[in-house]
Amino acid sequence: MVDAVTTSFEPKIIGFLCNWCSYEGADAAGRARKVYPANLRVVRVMCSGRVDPQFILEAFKEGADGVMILGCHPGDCHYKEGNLQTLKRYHVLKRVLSRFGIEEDRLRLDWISAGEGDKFVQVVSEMTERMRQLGPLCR
Amino acid sequence: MTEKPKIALYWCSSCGGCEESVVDLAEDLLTVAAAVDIVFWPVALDFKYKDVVALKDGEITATLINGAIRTDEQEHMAKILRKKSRLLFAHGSCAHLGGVVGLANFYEREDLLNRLYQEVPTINNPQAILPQPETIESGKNLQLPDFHDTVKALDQVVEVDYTIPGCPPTPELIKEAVMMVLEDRLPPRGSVLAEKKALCDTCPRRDSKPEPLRIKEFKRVYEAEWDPTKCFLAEGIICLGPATRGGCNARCINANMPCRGCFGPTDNVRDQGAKSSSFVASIIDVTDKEALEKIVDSIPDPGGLFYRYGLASSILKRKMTRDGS
Amino acid sequence: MSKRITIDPITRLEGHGKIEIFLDDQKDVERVYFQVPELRGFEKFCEGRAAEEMPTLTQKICGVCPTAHHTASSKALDDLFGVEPPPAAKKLRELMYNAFMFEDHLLHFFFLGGPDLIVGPTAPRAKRNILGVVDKVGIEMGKKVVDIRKRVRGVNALIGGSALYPVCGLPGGVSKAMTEEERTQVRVVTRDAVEFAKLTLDLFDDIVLNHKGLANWLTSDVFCHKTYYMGLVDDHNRVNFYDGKIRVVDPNGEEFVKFEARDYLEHLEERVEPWSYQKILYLKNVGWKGFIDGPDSGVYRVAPLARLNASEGMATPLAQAEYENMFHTLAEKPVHNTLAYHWARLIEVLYAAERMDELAADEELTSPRVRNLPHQTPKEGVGVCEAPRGTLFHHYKTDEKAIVERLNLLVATQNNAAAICMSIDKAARAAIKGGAVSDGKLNVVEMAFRAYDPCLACATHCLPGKRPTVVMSMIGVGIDNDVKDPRSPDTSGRGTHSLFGLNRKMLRKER
Amino acid sequence: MAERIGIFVCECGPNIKEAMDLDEVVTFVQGLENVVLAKAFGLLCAVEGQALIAKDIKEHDLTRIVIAACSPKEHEKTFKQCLEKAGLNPFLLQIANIREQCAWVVEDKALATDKAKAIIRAAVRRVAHHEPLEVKEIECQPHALVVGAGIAGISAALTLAQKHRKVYLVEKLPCIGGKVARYEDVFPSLECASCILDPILDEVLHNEHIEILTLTEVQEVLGFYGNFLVKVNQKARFVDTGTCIGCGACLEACPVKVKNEYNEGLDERKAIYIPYAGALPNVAAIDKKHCLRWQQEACSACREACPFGSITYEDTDQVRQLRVGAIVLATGFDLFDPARAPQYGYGKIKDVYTSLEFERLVNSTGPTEGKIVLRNGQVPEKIALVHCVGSRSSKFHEHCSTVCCMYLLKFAHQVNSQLPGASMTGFYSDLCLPGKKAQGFFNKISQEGHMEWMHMKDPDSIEITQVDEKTLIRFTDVTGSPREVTADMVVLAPAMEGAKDAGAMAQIFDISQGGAEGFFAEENSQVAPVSTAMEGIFIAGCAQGPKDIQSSVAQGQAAAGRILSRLVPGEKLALEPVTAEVDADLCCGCKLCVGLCSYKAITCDNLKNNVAINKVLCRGCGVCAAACPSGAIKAHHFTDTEVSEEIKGLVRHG
Repeated sequence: MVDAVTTSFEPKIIGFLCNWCSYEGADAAGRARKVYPANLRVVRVMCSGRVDPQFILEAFKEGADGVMILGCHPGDCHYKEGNLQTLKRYHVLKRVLSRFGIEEDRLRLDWISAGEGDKFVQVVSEMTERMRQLGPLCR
Repeated sequence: MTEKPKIALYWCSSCGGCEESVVDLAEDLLTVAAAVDIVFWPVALDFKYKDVVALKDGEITATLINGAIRTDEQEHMAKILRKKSRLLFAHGSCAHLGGVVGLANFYEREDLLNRLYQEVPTINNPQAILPQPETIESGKNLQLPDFHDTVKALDQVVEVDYTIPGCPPTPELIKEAVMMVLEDRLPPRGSVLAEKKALCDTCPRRDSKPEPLRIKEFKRVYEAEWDPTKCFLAEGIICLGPATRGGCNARCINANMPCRGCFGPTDNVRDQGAKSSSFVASIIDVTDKEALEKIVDSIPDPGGLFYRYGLASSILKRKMTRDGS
Repeated sequence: MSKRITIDPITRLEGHGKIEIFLDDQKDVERVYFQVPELRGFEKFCEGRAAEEMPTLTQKICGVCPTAHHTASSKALDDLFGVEPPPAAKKLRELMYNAFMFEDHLLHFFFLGGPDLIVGPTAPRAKRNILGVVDKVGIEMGKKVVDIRKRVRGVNALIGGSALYPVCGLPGGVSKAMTEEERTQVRVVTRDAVEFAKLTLDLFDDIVLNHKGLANWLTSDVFCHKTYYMGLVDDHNRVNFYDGKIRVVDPNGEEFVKFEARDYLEHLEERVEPWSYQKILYLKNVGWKGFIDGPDSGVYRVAPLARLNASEGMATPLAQAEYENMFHTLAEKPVHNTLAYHWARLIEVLYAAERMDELAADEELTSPRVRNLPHQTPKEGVGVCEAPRGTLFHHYKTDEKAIVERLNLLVATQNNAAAICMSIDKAARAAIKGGAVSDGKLNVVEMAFRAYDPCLACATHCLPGKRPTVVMSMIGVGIDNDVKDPRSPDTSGRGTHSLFGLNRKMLRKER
Repeated sequence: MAERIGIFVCECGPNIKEAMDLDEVVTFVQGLENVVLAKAFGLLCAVEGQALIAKDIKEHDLTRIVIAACSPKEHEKTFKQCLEKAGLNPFLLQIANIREQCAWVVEDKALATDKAKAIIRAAVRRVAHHEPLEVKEIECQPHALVVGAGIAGISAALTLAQKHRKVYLVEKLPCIGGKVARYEDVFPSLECASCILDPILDEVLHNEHIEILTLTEVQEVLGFYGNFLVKVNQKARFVDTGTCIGCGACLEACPVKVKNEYNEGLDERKAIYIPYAGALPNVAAIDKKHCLRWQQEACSACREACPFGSITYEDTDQVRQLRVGAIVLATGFDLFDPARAPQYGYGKIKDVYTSLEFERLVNSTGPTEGKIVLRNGQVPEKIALVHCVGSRSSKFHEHCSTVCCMYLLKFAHQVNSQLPGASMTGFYSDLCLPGKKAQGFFNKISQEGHMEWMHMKDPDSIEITQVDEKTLIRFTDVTGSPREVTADMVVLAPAMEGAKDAGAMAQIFDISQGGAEGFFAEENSQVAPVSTAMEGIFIAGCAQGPKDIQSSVAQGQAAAGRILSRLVPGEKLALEPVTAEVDADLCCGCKLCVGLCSYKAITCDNLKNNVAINKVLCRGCGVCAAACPSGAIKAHHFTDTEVSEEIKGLVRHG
């Protein structure tokens, strides 16, 4: 559903990036001068497992139109299994968010390793595009 | 002789259970009432609105307000009482968190009215009549208070000094709160006057909780019988005890039913529902996609369950709306 | 602009209501409006919730009669999942339910509506309350009231977890079994309850029936409406609070229809008035003809008198005798006088006590088997029970995962809504002439609805139940309704102190 | 009192400066709450830049610092030191990454400017809530744990002991020496095994720095390099090692006979036993599984027989907590079970043996005291030696076990010297003779004669059956034509696999196994062959892969070398300051966090009914804090407040 607003609308996206893989991945994209949408704002956490659902709700409340959690690929977590905790929380929270009328796509969980600068760029671009389609999250 | 402290009680959008909990003070209420002047209690006394207005600002020592805020009238009264009172207490889950009625925030005001007055199977309302704030019938003007789109907890319309939690609060807690005022030994402003720790601390089934706690499937209370001595979570039945402030005497647990969170979150938690979703997720013992989807889908109505009492005071407070209301 | 008299808030009832009386140029009553000004919309926000949460969720509609909602809801779940509770579970539920009816009815007779008759409709305001009642019936009786209510509420707590908000209801049973020791304790209470109920009826004889002035009220046309009556009856058309079929009799007492709860949609319909949040129920197959009585108007009544009118007797011996006695004394069936609700209510108190005693005597009560697990895929369920204030319907539609998609609640007082409006109107016309208004006269107007013991919290699924027990206890602490300054000496203070002390016992926290 | 925040924006030469309007950025952040100073500078990481920061901290007594520059991955350490020098706690710093995640990835200058503002605003809001953290240090633990007292483990232990390191040498069997101790001779030198091994074992047994724990298994490992906490369980031996001299009187007395696993089940032992003659330590042990006392029978035959009163039925298992800095896993190998490949007839045909069985057969301390005889006691005339049983196989293991060719040649030599009349047939598909000695050894043994070679098409193309009294060996030769040979005795060379309990070990030590063959995976097969992905845990000998004694010794010594070079006594290990902490006043003891910690850092005090987090074990991932339902766990430096302030800074207005 693309409505008139979205053409001019630029979404705000909060990304929680784990220190060891995804944040490195983002830096890698930077070092390679890979241009991607400026809509993303990054919060660095040691492990994606630190991302408390309260943070995500707060991001939506404070003005984010979309939220991403990016962590190490399963099996590569610097803290062994932190990313799996996030995976479980993500699935539960998604169902809670739908009750609040927040579309499923507004919360995205993905795995990005330190080497995957390209994937990072791709994920951010997809997310931004999708948020443009969904339009602003009204509060 | 020195003047007795003045006390006021008022109800907003509530069911009467909180009033009940005051009455349950029984002879303690007698002690209290002997030591104070009750200057306003519409439920019980004939003091009217004007009597309150007549009071000086801050003249009332303490006011207990129960019920959530949904109408202008309620918000207006809350503000007046705040002005007239030195101490304002949120009394019961609805004033504290929005309570069960806060669940209405998952829906639009219009949805409520339409459901009630047009959709229900028993209704016969061809002209789609809805109750109106003002009706003129053959020159007679009748008013009804309009009600807001969003249910609010008391502290969203006025500053609240202390909170007595629970649906309803136990008489012990109410008594203790009042005694704190009378004996001038109140804790720091903003305190919730119950246990500091979550329910598990005082749960009779505490010691039966396995370590680590891992769940492969969630059971709903109608689907299974459970060991009445074991931790509900260990039995796969979602209990909000870990995310809920203690002080209720574990009354539901003692009736062999799981906690639903009426005492609200503990001090450092801003969103009881979010924390509940987090801890429930963390005890899930599967990570492969299908199995995970399956077990998560088996949690009945996560939104309504985790926000049973706390929706109106949660971080998001209500359903996000297109019109931005 | 016509003169208006407003009674706001009306007192000594559960819930909030207001009465607007409009006078014509002769200062006679032209039109009376009975308004109920709020709602919370349980019908909507219970959608999407898990069905098994309904008994504990819907009871928050009202802090006064939660047990009624809890029970109707549990029964709706039985129906939804197609599962019969084991005998012990049914008996536990019914025991809890009758205990609730017993104490709630007593509450009304001694603290709310009763005083109108016991101390007299136009007695000074200060006397029209439990305090006046105690002056009249004596402190000993007062002690007994307080004590028996406390102990019966104890029975509630024992089964439900909390006397206020029971949590034991599950599809196909209850969450907790009863032990033999507990049953023994309960039996002591139920025996005393029966004795007390008899005592109360004797009292009614003495101070109401044997008092010409008061007795006249019971036959006065001011309170008379020839309406239909509805109530739950067992296989022998005897009154039952917990289960049975719904029977409706016409103004002449002939059976109009008898139906299963599940079929309620074929028989009942509601309408909306723009000046009230309360919806008004009427008999669908007679139709809405306005606020009028008679066989052509769909207006019907529920609650104690209606239940007795709509039945052919009581299922317990003592209550049956009282039942016959009432209809014999008032020499008509159905009885149309609204004030007879008070009498009927006491007969139900006796029935509730006797039924409790029967159940407590039943050894099966302590069977450990208190649940049957459902196996059927849920779809739709209706539950009904007789709340103190009338027939209560809970109706749920769910998806196959038992998540509620639609629900409909017909609550006790809604059934009486039309009749209440009519009663108030009629009483006002009779009481207020030429604009002469007095507290006593206005109270006559209030009496008209008070007899129904309406619960407006329920009626709108909304407002704070005004706690009559609170009225009582406040008097207990020496504050009189007419005396604005509570510090001023109150002659009745002493008597009420001891009364209050007992009140504590009665209301001590359940465990 | 309000914080005094200083913001330093790095131009990073042209990198940041040209990507955005820095003046606008600086003016904007200047106006943020608590900010007393904001300035841009050419290159902050340069000496001048650091000097500037230090100077401003002092001059303006700044209490919090935000540095808007490159990724924290680049220079956070640099700037932390800079704060420290200026007398500010290094954790009162927040880096705003406006290079990698802004200047370099946003083309539009205006957008880049906005994004930079937001990033810095977030850092400012966050840093205001930072708490000073202290980096605690603990002294590293120089002691080491060696698991497995075979030749590899022993070599590691001795090498460490030479540098006076305390070594716990843990062995699950009652005796040390591993497999080698059960060989008669070793290839290619054909020296007698005990002649080279016994002096080494003796050295181990009497080394003051080595504590040998026999009958002991590792149960749990916590911690990290320099600071491991290892829980071991030492099973009761029921014989006092101090007084028992291994005279064997008890063995005579014991009424219970069971198959002797130490002779590969070829003979029997008693319930109280010494694994094999010459097993060290030379002390008996009671096998609880078979001893009558644990079958509720009142037997005390051994106690009565013992002249030294060394029998201690009262013994119980002892659980010990060992603190070590590093660990060597030398848990050795087990043989592929030939019964899994029915084509070899093993277990069905009575004179088909595995190589280890044959080792015991030819061993003077073995079941036949070294005589090569058939089960019926007769001397074999024709002996078949079968290579690559289950290895280099399409059905079972792909790998070559590297030593089979050599030890089969050794067997040939042993047969030759004991039964000059016997003839031998070697069934092979390829010979593996690498290194400087192997080919010579082959040539030497070949010259001894009596050896016929059968070249199979591949390892799987052989079938051994029983035809009346004869054992018939059918195989497809290298040309593809079927052949038949008979033999009295068949010796199989089954593949080497990782020890049977290697899987369990891998779990306990949290390292991985290479594959189905069960050997532990090394950190890097080329340049880091004895270390694992788990820092501080090393592998040596056949636990790492099939190898001969020489290589096993080399690996054991290599592992020890790695430890000695890095784990220096007195060396300090900095503890992670970013850890989680429990507020005991809020913790309700729901214990949900306990199972979530990958480092077992959270323990529950059931008396106090709350949990505590071990600061040494915690790595600060914050998983527990996110899960704690009552907000009782604080994740330092990533507290709820700090993160939520950062979020607000990032998304609020514009």
